[in-house]
Amino acid sequence: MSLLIEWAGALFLLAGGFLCITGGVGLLRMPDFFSRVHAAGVTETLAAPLLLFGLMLQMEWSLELVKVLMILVFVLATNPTATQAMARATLTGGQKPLVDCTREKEGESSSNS
Amino acid sequence: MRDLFGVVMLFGVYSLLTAILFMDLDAVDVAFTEAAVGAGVTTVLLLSSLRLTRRWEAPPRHNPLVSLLVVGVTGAALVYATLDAPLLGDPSAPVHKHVAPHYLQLAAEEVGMPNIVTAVLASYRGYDTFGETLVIFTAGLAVLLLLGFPEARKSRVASSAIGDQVVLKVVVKLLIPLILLYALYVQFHGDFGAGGGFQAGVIFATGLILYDMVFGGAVARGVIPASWLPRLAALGVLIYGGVGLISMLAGKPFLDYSALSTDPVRGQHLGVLLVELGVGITVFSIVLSIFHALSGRKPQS
Amino acid sequence: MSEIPGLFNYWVVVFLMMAGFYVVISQGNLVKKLVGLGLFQASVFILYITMGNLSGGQAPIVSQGVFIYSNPLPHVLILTAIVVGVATTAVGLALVVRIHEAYGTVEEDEIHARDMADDESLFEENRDGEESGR
Amino acid sequence: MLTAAIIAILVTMAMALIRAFLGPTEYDRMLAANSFGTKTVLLIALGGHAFSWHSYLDVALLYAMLNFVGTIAVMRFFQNRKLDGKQESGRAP
Repeated sequence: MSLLIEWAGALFLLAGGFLCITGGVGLLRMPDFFSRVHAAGVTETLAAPLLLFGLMLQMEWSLELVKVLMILVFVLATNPTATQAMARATLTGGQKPLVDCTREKEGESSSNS
Repeated sequence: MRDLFGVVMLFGVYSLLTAILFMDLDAVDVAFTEAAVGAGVTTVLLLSSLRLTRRWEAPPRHNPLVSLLVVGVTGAALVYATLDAPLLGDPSAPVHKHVAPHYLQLAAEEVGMPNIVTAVLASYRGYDTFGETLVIFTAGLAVLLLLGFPEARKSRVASSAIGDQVVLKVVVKLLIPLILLYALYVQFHGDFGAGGGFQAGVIFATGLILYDMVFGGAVARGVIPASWLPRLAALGVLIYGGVGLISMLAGKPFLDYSALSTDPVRGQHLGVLLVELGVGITVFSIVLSIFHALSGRKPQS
Repeated sequence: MSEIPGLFNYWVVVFLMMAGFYVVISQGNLVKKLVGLGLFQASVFILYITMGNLSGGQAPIVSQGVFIYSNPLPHVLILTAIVVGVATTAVGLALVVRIHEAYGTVEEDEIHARDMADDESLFEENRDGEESGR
Repeated sequence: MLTAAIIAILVTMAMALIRAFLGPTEYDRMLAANSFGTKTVLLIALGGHAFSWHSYLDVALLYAMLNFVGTIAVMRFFQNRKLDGKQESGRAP
């Protein structure tokens, strides 16, 4: 059982780290703001809970665990909100998403991240 | 960088890095303070004053060579001076020789709290901290005198809330009680873990600043009227000084808390709690009134 | 990181300090000068905290099984200094705002130029007054 | 595994820092700063566990709360600038 928990923790941490780097690359390499906000927002929203959950699996049962859970809840609540609000502020601030000739609504996909 | 907004953002990132460094150097309390101050308040204050002034910087007119030369010479002199300095983490450095071992050994028995930083802050170095609190109080008064007391300012920028962002409002509404609760935890848990009056005051003020920013100044002013804030700040200083005076009345030196109770350790504990409360109230009201003063002012074209 | 030997930490501090110093003396914008001052301040904080660090030490919160603690005294000084630093920065910002209201600019050169112009016009007025008085 | 995760976070922090530095628009800087803040929370949580810092979770929790405030402040700055601009142009004497 403990081996299983350890393996699961390691798996979560690895997946979180991978997503984290993906988000970073997206933040750095994407062409315009809205795709960047999409990359950063989506990956962070998943990466942070994965990493924190992996950390929780590695820790012993104590008060600290509850604190990590609270951090998890906070990150999960604030991060998507901040991303959404930023995307909206940018859209109202006059920036328009970079679109191809097919006029898709790409701003929408970032605002529900 | 000509854009001062970018400068402010990078300064915030710098503060985050500093806090991580402090964590690594075993200074939890300092990292905590840096976190409380650097993440929210500094950015908010810099941005509010940026709103009142100009965002873009004029291109430089001087040759930077002279200042570079001055900086280079000073830096070289300082590096030369460090060659005699003790190595990092050296236990025989003079810093660790004088009073610090005394604090480390005796704080737990004399003051009766595990967090030595709080013990030193509020009890052994009570005079210093009283002075620092007064400095903060004076700085807050200076800002208010420069920018006008809140009562004198009738008109205000109509509505400065963040438009109609429903998601944001709901999340912030859930978040603010938790921030305020956490501030209280930090305030009263300071003797056992990291925290204390300074941090708690800043966090509490940050929670109300968040409320002000999202729901607009008029609503936030309904919670704590701006005219109360200078009085609250004075009250905090009064609590601090009053504790000192009580110990004087009991025949002990100023700010010697062992006079507060029959048991000296319990007296110390009570004194530290009261003093931290005073510090917290002062810091909270000063930070909040500085924010009101800066954000309530109308920019001039 | 405490196993990195030597004076490395001081050099980092000196570099940061000089960066702040450079911003303060070479930039004309008053807000930027304040940010530079903040940079300088932070480098002093780092200097104090590194001085208080002990190799193999723990945070100065008494707990069981720990015998080496970092020096709490620099922590106390810096803890209060950070909050005081914010308060003093706020005073500086308030001054900058007032300067902007009075002069319409926050650039040092322009303020200086306006001061000089004001002085000269005052001087002219005085001289005119004296001449007409004779 | 903790080490791998910490290295991943550090790499991401470096990338966010580069973005904050380059950032063609102000919004990019805001996004990068926010992302950097989240990474700081994660780094303090994981690093604190790895190096057994004292009460690191308090600091991480505080950052998780306050990182948000900075972002809101920036957005209000944009909003206010727009509002002020309108008022000034409407009321200019």
